[in-house]
Amino acid sequence: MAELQFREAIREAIDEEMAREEKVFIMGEEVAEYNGAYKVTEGLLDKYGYKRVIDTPISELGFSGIGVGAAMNGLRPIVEFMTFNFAVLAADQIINHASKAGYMTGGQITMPIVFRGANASAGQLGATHSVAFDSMYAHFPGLKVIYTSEPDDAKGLLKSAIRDDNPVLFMESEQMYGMKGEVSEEEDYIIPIGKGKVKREGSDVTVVAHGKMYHVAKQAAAQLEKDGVDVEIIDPRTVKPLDLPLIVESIKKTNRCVVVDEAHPFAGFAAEIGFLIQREAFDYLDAPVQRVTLPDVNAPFAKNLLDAWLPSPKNVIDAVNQVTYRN
Amino acid sequence: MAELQFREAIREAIDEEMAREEKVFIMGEEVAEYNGAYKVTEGLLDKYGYKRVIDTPISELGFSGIGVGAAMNGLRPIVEFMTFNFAVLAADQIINHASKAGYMTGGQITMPIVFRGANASAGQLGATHSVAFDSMYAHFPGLKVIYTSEPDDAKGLLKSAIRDDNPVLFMESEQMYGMKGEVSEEEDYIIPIGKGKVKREGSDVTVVAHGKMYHVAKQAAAQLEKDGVDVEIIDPRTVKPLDLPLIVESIKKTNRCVVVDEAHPFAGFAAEIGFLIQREAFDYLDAPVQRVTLPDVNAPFAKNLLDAWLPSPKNVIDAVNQVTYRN
Amino acid sequence: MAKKKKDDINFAPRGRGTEKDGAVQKGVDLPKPTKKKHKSLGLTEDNLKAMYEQMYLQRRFEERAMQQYQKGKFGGFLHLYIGQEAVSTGTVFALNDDDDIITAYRDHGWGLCRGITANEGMAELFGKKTGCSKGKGGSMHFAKTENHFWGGYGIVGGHIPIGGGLAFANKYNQNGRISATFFGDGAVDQGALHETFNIANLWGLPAIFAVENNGYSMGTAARRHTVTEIVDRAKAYGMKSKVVNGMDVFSVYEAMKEVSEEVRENSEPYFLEIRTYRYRGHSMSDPQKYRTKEELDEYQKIDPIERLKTYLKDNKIMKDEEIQEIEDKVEQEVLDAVEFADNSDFPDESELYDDMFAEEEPYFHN
Amino acid sequence: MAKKKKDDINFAPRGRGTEKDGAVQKGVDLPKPTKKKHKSLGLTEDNLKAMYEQMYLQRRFEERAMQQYQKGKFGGFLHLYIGQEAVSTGTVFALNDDDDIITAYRDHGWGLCRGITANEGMAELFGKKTGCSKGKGGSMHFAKTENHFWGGYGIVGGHIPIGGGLAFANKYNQNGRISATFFGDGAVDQGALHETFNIANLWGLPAIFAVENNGYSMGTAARRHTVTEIVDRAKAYGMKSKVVNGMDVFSVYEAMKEVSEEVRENSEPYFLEIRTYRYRGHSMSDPQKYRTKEELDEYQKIDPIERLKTYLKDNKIMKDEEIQEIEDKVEQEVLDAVEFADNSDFPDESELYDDMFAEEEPYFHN
Ligand SMILES: Cc1ncc(C[n+]2csc(CCOP(=O)(O)OP(=O)(O)O)c2C)c(N)n1
Ligand SMILES: Cc1ncc(C[n+]2csc(CCOP(=O)(O)OP(=O)(O)O)c2C)c(N)n1
Ligand SMILES: [Mg+2]
Ligand SMILES: [Mg+2]
Repeated sequence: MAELQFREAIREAIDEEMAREEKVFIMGEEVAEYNGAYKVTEGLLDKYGYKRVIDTPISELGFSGIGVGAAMNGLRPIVEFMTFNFAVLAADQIINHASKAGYMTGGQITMPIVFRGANASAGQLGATHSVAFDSMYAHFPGLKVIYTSEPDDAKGLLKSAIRDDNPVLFMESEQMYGMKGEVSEEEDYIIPIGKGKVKREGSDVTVVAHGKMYHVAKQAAAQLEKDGVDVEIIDPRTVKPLDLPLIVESIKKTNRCVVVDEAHPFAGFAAEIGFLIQREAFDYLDAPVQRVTLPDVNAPFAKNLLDAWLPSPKNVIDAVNQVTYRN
Repeated sequence: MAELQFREAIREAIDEEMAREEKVFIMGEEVAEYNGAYKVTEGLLDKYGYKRVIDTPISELGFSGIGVGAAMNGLRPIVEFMTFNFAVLAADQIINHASKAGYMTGGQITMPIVFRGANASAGQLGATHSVAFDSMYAHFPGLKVIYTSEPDDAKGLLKSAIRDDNPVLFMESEQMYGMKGEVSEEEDYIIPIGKGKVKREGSDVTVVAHGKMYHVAKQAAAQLEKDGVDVEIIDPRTVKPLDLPLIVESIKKTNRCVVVDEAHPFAGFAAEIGFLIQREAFDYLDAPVQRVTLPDVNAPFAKNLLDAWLPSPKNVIDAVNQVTYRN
Repeated sequence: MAKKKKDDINFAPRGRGTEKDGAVQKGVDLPKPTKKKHKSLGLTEDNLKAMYEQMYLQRRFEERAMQQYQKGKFGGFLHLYIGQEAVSTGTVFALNDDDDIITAYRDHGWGLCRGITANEGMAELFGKKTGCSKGKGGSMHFAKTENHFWGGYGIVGGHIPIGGGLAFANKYNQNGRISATFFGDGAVDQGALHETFNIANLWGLPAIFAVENNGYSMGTAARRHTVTEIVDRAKAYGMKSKVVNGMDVFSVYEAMKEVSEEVRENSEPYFLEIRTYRYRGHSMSDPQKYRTKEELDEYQKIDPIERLKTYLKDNKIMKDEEIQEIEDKVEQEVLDAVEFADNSDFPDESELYDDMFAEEEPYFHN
Repeated sequence: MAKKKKDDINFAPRGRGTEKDGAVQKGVDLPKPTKKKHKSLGLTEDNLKAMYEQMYLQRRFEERAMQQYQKGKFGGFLHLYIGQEAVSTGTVFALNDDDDIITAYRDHGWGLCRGITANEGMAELFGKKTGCSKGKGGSMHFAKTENHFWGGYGIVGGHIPIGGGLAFANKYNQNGRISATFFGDGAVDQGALHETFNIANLWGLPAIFAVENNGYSMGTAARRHTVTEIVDRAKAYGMKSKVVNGMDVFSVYEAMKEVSEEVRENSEPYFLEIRTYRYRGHSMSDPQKYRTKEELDEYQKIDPIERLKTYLKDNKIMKDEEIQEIEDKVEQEVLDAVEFADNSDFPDESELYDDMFAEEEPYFHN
C-alpha cells in the first residue's frame, strides 16, 4: 500500500492506462500546459506530449462531441470537465449521443469514452458551481456512473472505466483531491465497476453513502459508536451499475437504513436506494428508510448558510436516531 | 364544459394570458408563421403579430437564454421547445440560470418564465426523441414542473404557470395533442400549481400516474374493475410542488400503491413517490410500493419493441396484482 | 400572415418589412454549375453510369418508401432527400471509400450511396431486424460503419462535433482519412457548429463541414433563421470556404475532389455551403405553406437526375434504352426491397435489451 | 513543456511549432488609444475626477479584498479585475444610467461602478447579510438590479444570451434602453455566443456585446484557445464591430459613446473587442506560469489609473494634493468597508430558504 492523495491516485490511473494503450488520450480545459486546474493531470503533458494531453477551449459541448466522435472512430478519450456543473452545457452529447448512438445503429458503434471531473460542492463557490450530478446521469440508460470516496477506489475504478467499452462518467470531489489514503500497489490494480464495499461493519443500522458523503457518514458512525450504536457503512462506489444485493444483504442484518447523498432530494440517488430497499427488503425493515440530502435549495455563498446547507454528521446521527427510534 | 383537444386547451390558456397581459409573449421554433409544429400556437401570430409570437432559429440554448434575460427585465416569456429532448441543449439556461439567478442575487431578480413543449415518447421517433424529462428537472431546486394528463388540467395549470413569478416547466405529450376532453368554461379558469387530483376513487390500491401514463393507468383500472379490484387513481398533475398529502391520504385508505411513470427507473419520479410513501405511510403499507416505468433501455424504433418498451396497462395490472398479492 | 403597421416592433428578420406579406423571396441562389466535362473532372463513363444509377436509386427508394409510409407500413418521421441526390452522390464519388461520412436525419440518400442496400434500408424503415440498424434506428438512423458511414442523427447540429471527432481520430492515427460532416441550413444556428469550427481550426482537423442548404429549416426559410450568407460563417474562423451548386452532381464532385485533397494534404478544416433544394415537405405531415408551387417548379426544372440524364444522352454516353435498363433494374431492386422489408421479421422482443452495452451480460437497472 | 519532434502530431493551436518551447508570444496587441482630449469627448473636469475616483476605488477595493481573503475572512473564488478598470469605468460613464449591464464573474469593478457601495461589495465578499446580494452570491454574483446592473455570472458564456434577453425586453418595451454584455476572451468559444449573435442580428436587438480580451482564459493565452482575431467573429453575422484599447479610459468612453448611440438609434447589435490586461492571477491560487514577468510589467507600465492621473496633472485639472485627497478618501472608504463587512452579521440560518421563490410561502421538497 502506498499513501496517495486522491489526485495522485486518479493521475496514476490515467498515466498507467495511457502507458498501456496508445489510443487513450485526455482532453479538457487547462489539462495540459497548466497541468490541470486541480493538478490532477500534472506532468502528463511532459510525458505524453501535445498529441495525447490536450488543452481545449471553453467549449464543453464541442469538445465532448469531438470526444464522442473520436471514441466512435476507434480512440479511447478521457474528457475532463473542470466541474460537472459545466458539463450541463455538454449534456446533449452525453445524454443524446454518447449513451444512444450504439443502440440506434443496432450496435454498430462502440463508445469507449470517460467523462470525468469534479462533482458536487467545493466550498463557497455559489449556486452554479455546487451541484451533484451523479444521480441525474444515472437516470439515463446506457451510462455508467462512478463517484468514489477514497483514493484506492478511485484508482481501481478509473482504470476500469478507461478500459470499459461504454461511456462512463467518473466523478470526483474538488475538496477531496488533496485527501490522502492507502492505495494498493498491486500491478495493474483494477476494481470491477458495479461492486460496492462494506466500509465499516456494524449491526444496528445500515448507512449507504458514497463520494464526499461517505466521510460524513464515517464521522457520524464514530460518534454513534460512542453512543452504543453500531453502524454499518456501505459505499456503493458506483452509482450505476448499483450493487443492490450488497445493500439488501446488509439491511437484512440491520433492518434499518439511512441514505446519505449530496444531491438534492427530489428523485435523487437517495430516493432510488430508499425505493429499492422497501421493494426488495420490505419485510426486513423495522423503520422507514430515511435520507439525508441537501435541502431543496440552491447553494448559498455565506459560510454559515453553506454549512447549514450541507449534510452533516449531525444530520446523519439524527436520521440514525430516527430509524432506531432513539429520539 | 366545452370539449377541446389538448392543443386547443393549451392554446386557449396562452391566448387568454396574452390577451390579459401585454408582457406575455411566446417564442420557439415554428411557433409563428408555421402555426406551431403541432399546431398548438395556430392563429396566434395573426392575432398578436410578430412582436409577441416569435419564430426562433434552432438555437435552444440561445433563445432560452434570451427568454431568461427578458424575464429578468420585466417580461413574461413562454419559451416553446419542439420537444424537451431538444431542451437538453438549453439545460444550462434552465438549471444554471433560470433556477438560480434570483437566489444568487439575494432576491433581486424575478424570473417569470414558462418553458413548455412536448415531453416523453411519441411513437416511432427513436432514442433521441423519446425521453421523459419531468423528473430530471424536478430534481433541481427552484423549478416547478407540470405534466398534465387531460385538457382541463392543462388549461387551468398553464394559465397558473404563465402567471407564476418563478420558472415553470410545463410539459405536454405530442401524442395527446389531439386527445379531447371536457374543459371548464369558467371565465379565467385557474388551477393552483401543486394540487393533485383523485381521478378515480377506489379502495383496494392507489395508482399514482400523471401525463400520458394516467391513461395507461385508467385502462388498467377499467380492466381490474372487472376482476373485482377497485383502483384509486391519483394524478399529481404537478410533479413539483408535489401534492404528497393527497397521495398519503389515499395510501392510508388502500394500503397499497403502484406508481406508473414514463421515465426510466433510476432516480425517476416513481422512485421519489415510492420513497416518500414508505417514509410517510410506512405503517399503512401492506405491500412494498411497486413501480411501472420504462425499462433501463433507450427507445427502440421497431414498432413491436417500442410497444414492449412502453409501460402498458398489462404492466400496471401485474404490478397491482403484486401489491395485492393476487399473483 | 399578420398585418403589419409601419412602426410595429417585431422580432423577425430585419428587413422583412419590405416583403409583401412576409412572403418568401427565394429558396437559395444557386451558383453557376461547373463547366467542366466529365473527362476533365477525371470521371469515366462507367463512373457516370454508376452515378446515374445511384441517384436514381436514391430517388426511387424514397418514392417507394413514401408509398409504404402512406400505406401505414411504418411510422415515425420520414424525411425525404428527394432533390438533393447530387450532393450525396457527387460527394461519395469524390471521397475515398474509407473517408468518414456523417449526416443528419435526412440520411437515406447518404446511406444508399455508402453501400446500405435497398433491402437493408427499406427494412430499417419498416423497423425490421434485417435493417441496416437492426430496426433499432429507423429512418433517422441509417448507418453502415464498416463502410465509414457513421449514420444519421436526429438532434439538429448534434453530430457536427462528432464529425470533428471522427477527423480527430483520423489525425491521431495518421491514417490519411478525412471526415465529411453534412448538416442542414437550420443546424448552422446551433452553438455546436461554432464550438466545433473554432476547435477544428485550432487543432487542424482534417474535416470537411458541409451545409446542405436546401433553403428551409422545416417551415423557416434560411434567410428567416440565419443572418448573412451561410458561407460567411467561415470568416469568423479564418476558415477556407466555398459555395457549391448542389443541383449538379459534377459541381459537387469537382468541389469535393478539390477540397478533400486540400483537407487531406494540409490537415485543416474546410467549410462548404452546398446549395440545393428539397422537393418534398420537411417530413410527411408538412402542408408546405411556406413556399410557392412556382418556386418548387423552378427547382424541379433543374432536377439533378434529369440533368445527368441529359448529359449522358447529349454526350452519347448512354442511349435511351440503356438508361431505361438501369431504371428498370433499380425499380426492381426497390420493389424487391419493399417485399424484403415486408417479409422480414421484426426484432425479437428479447432484442430490446441488445446493443445497449458492449459487454455480453450488461447490467440493467430495474 | 513537452519536447517536440518535428513531425509530431499535436492537437494544439496550429503554428505553435514556431514558438520557442510553447512560450506565450504576447497577451494582446493594443490598438492606439484615442487622441482626443476630454473636452472633445464631451467630458467635464468633474467627470474626470469622478472617473479617477471610481477607478481608484475599484483598485483599492480589490487590493483590500485580496488581503482579507488571505487573512481567511472569506473563501471561494476571488477573481480580481485589477488592470481592467478602464473598461468598466469608460463604459459606465458613456452609457445611460438605465442601460442594462451584465457581466461574468470578474464583476467587482462593474458592481462598484454601477453603484454597489464599497460596504455592500465587501460585505458580499464576506458573505454577510448586508452584502449587495445578501451574502447569497459572493464574489462572482455582485448585482444591483435597481441600478440596472444585472450581476456577475459564473458559467462562462452563460450570460451572453441573457444579455441579449435584456435588450429584447428593452426593444419590446420601446423604452430607449440598450443592454451591454461583457465577457472574457474565453467565453468567445462558447456556442451561446454564436447563437446569441445570430438571433440578435436577425431580430435587431439593441445590444452591445463586448469581450474584455485580457489575453488569457485562466492559463490559456487567447491565441491558444480561439482562432483569428476575436473581433473577426462579427464577420460571420455581418455585425458591426470595433477593436478598442481597454487600457485607456478615454478610448473606452469614446467607443462606448459612439457605439451606444448607434445601437440605440438603429436597434441593432454591435460587437466590441476591448483589449485589456489582468495584472493578477485568474483567481487566488494561480501560479501564473503561462506568462512572463516582463509581459506583466509591460502592461503595468501603461496602467489605466496612472494614465488618467498623468492626464489630470499634465492638463492641470488636478494637483497632486487633490489627487491625494481623493485617494485618501477612497482608502478610508475601503477600510471602512472592511470594518463594515467584518462587523456585519452573517445571514440568519432561516434565510437559507429565502429568495428561492417569489411567493411568500413557497414549497420546498424534502
Ligand atoms: C436540437 C433540435 N431542435 C429541433 C429539432 C426539430 N427539428 C428537426 S429537423 C428541423 C429543421 C432542420 O432543418 P435543416 O437543418 O435545414 O435540415 P433539413 O430538414 O432542411 O434537411 C427541426 C427544427 C431537432 N430535431 N433537434
Ligand atoms: C462553462 C464553464 N466552463 C468552465 C468554467 C471554469 N472557468 C472559470 S473562468 C475560466 C476562464 C475564463 O476566461 P475568460 O473568459 O477569458 O475571462 P477572464 O477570467 O479572463 O476574465 C474558466 C475556464 C466555467 N466557470 N464555466
Ligand atoms: Mg434545410
Ligand atoms: Mg480572459
